[in-house]
Amino acid sequence: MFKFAAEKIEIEPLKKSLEDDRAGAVVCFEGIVRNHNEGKAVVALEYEAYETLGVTEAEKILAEASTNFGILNAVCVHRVGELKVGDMAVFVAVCSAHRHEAYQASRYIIDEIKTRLPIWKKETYAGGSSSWVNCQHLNNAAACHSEASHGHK
Amino acid sequence: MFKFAAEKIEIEPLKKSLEDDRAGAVVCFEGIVRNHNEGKAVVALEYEAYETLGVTEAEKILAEASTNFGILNAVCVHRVGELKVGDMAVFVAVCSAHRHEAYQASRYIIDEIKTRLPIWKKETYAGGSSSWVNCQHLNNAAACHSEASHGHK
Amino acid sequence: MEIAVNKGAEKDMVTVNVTVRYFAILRDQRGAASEQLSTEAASLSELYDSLATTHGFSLKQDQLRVAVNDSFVDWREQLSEGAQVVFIPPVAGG
Amino acid sequence: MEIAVNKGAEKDMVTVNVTVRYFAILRDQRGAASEQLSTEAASLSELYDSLATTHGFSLKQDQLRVAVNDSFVDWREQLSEGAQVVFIPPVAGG
Repeated sequence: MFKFAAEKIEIEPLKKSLEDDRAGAVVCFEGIVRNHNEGKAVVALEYEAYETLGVTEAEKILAEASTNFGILNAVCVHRVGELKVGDMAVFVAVCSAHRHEAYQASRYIIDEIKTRLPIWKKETYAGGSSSWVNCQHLNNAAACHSEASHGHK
Repeated sequence: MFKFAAEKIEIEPLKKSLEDDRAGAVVCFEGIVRNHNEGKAVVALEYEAYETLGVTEAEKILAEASTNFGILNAVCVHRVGELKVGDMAVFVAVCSAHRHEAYQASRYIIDEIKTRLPIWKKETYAGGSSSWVNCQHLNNAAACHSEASHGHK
Repeated sequence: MEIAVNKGAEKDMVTVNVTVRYFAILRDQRGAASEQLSTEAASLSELYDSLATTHGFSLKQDQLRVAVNDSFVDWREQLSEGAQVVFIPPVAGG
Repeated sequence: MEIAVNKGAEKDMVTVNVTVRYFAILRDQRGAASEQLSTEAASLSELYDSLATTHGFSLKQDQLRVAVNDSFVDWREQLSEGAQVVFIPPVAGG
């Protein structure tokens, strides 16, 4: 199950939904808003998503993880809207009979979520400038939304 | 921080203790009592630990994870006493700036905990037989604590 | 322009009505979250080039993906009447 | 026996008092969580062999590790007065 959340992610109900007597391992990943990115002090950020396509693509990713690693269940929630330092931006929980599959599936899911889902992040830095992460380029900084320019991650 | 717990592991205070503005990733592992092990139905189990040595060795493991992977912090709690199916036996939480280190350190910690800590598990099976896991052998089943004999995991 | 006319004559150039939705930096640069267009563009690729010129989008086509009706599609795909088109800037989830 | 006597004569055989703690299957097989012993065993290895024979422990020495005073040590280590010895069966944490 995947969903976007406009409010704080509550993880207990998500983990409850995974409970299974066959489960021997649960691996949870929490992506948290850091106070810095690529050397700059981040004070706030905003996530924007193309939700209909995002949900479809995320459900594909979860199904792939299930098929590839033989896990019992997986759930993922991604925040949209304004977040501040320390807020959880994304949560992934996987349960499986043994730990190896749970770790592998968890890593697969978050890596694919970050690469494939239509979600964008606008960071606001100390000093007030802001930037759409991964969309700014040294070569055409003048065309960018802010003076901040930096390379792809 | 490592400790043994005789009661249910409460994960929220443990995760609170890890909070750090530099953290971008938190990976949590929960080892859960499964309803089966090596094809046999497990109804209950008991963990016994040599606690003084266990704490020393676990703190070494956490320090190694910190040094090897450059994480910000890690915490681990292992249950002792009687557990039933679905109970959490071990909890590991790691936080780091980026997810790669958190996954690596989490996996390292649980793998080493399982290999190096003086903790023993006695499983009770449907039908009432019981067995110290990893201590029974096909060649000397007569000397074992129960009729159940099976190989090492 | 000559080329466009020739091509139109050869290919039965058609005008289709599409909706384009904009997200993130494209929304900022367009100053709108969506627009409805009548276009003669022969492909999604042509449509983006034309809009990028008009609105001064900073992203090159090879930095984007494109979706039609909530599915990722190929840039060479033709436009169909009533399509909802989304150009997808480099993502940064997680 | 001859050998032991010779060895004792060469090495100044000494008797030391140690505490042995038992866990898990060894505790079950010993029927006790600990015992105090006076032993002339020259090493931890000799001590385990002697106890295994007396109590019928099923585990071979190469399946065990050994700790003295809450630290893992080598089986060849000699016993010191007042040592707390723990034989560590194959573990199964997590």
